[in-house]
Amino acid sequence: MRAALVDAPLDAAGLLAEVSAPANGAAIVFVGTVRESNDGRAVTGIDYTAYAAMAQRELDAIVGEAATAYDTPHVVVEHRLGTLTVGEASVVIAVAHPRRAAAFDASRFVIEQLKKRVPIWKREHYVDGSREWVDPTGVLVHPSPADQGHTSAGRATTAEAQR
Amino acid sequence: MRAALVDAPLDAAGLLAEVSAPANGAAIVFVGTVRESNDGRAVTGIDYTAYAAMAQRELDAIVGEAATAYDTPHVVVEHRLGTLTVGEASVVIAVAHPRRAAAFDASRFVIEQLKKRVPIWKREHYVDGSREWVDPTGVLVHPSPADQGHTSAGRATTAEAQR
Amino acid sequence: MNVTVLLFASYADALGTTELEIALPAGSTVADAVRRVATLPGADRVPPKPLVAVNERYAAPEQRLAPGDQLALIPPVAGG
Amino acid sequence: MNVTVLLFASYADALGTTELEIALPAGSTVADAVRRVATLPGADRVPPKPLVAVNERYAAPEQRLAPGDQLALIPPVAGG
Repeated sequence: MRAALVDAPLDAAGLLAEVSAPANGAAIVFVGTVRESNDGRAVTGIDYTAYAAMAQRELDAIVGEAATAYDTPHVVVEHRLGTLTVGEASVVIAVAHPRRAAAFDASRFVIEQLKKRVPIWKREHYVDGSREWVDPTGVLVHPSPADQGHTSAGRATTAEAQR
Repeated sequence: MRAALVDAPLDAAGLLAEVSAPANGAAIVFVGTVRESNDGRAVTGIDYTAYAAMAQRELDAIVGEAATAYDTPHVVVEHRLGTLTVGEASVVIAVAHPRRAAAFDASRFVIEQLKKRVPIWKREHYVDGSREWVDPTGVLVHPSPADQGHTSAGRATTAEAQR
Repeated sequence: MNVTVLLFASYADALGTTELEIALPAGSTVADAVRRVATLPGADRVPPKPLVAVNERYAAPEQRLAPGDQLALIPPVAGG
Repeated sequence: MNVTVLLFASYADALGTTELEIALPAGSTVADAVRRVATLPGADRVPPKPLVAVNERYAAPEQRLAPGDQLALIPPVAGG
């Protein structure tokens, strides 16, 4: 059971090894990666930032809740911070369990909770050079100072609630 | 989209790389491993055998169905055959998709279908040296000739429908 | 007509072979072939209505067989 | 009493800083602190009722603050 915020590329195979144990019959590795497009716009990269202390606390809580709810100590999550390019992994979740149904459910629980409550933010870079904070709730996101081409009314970024 | 029966150790990281693509936001790797116990008996290893031609055909059909149902070409499954020790991977399924919900569902679809219809069998090795074919349907499995200590009535192996 | 019967796992152990040939009247079905196999020594350890594949596809008991068909008796599968 | 206010992502861009100190009357609540922040230049680009954490835990608007508390205004999270 472990959670970490990391500045270096994530190692999915390492996390898979970390949760492996002879009592387990199933392991699930979930990898979230930067997509080349979002909401119809071509994306070239993403900056991930966090309220690090609180994000760590929330991630620790989530893996603890998953371990209790699904009765396995083999739950590990790592979230990357910094600037990522398309295809790079932003989050890896590894779960192992004696039974596969619980492994799937625990993995799903961790990613859904992470997206709901961990204070991490992302700013997408677009092909036109602009950058915008992503707001999965769909309300207006205002352009950052680097984003001079837009008015302060910005544009609605409905983002993805489902990536 | 690919399915294979293989005689060598499976490479989960390789399958993850195989399904990765810039359009995808989520990848799921499912790894099924040999557990140290089943149905209360200590297990030391498992022989996997198959009706190879038909198993290949069914695996091909399953990944095709998953690709169609979940609208992604990024579905790969490998099942190992031969004698495995505890902790070794018997099956690896890698799925990637733009959206995580579909990736989870497609992964789950492949393993459930595989367990239901692909003609692969396993014979567990127990610490007492005996070996038995596993019957997930829970009806009587008769001991193999190597298993002299049991009567021909055998014992009920309810096995795991849920590993 | 002759058809090949493939046996696997516990069924192969029961009948002591992985493959055999049986001769059946023209027009015979999967169920007819299964009943023939049930008369062989050791077949008491195969259930009366096993899953069957014909030419690598699952087949219903009433499916008619053709000369040279490859029948397989499929024990309960346990992959994964 | 003084409390620290942490700002992140779009809220930090809006107010042009990641951290500030505000002085509040004793007995003030999270909602009071948020109303104070709303008077600052650029705060028109922060919603009137943002998510708030106090000392790294999500907090309700009516929660009372203590001197030295660390308040954080939390933009819509987008991890994963």
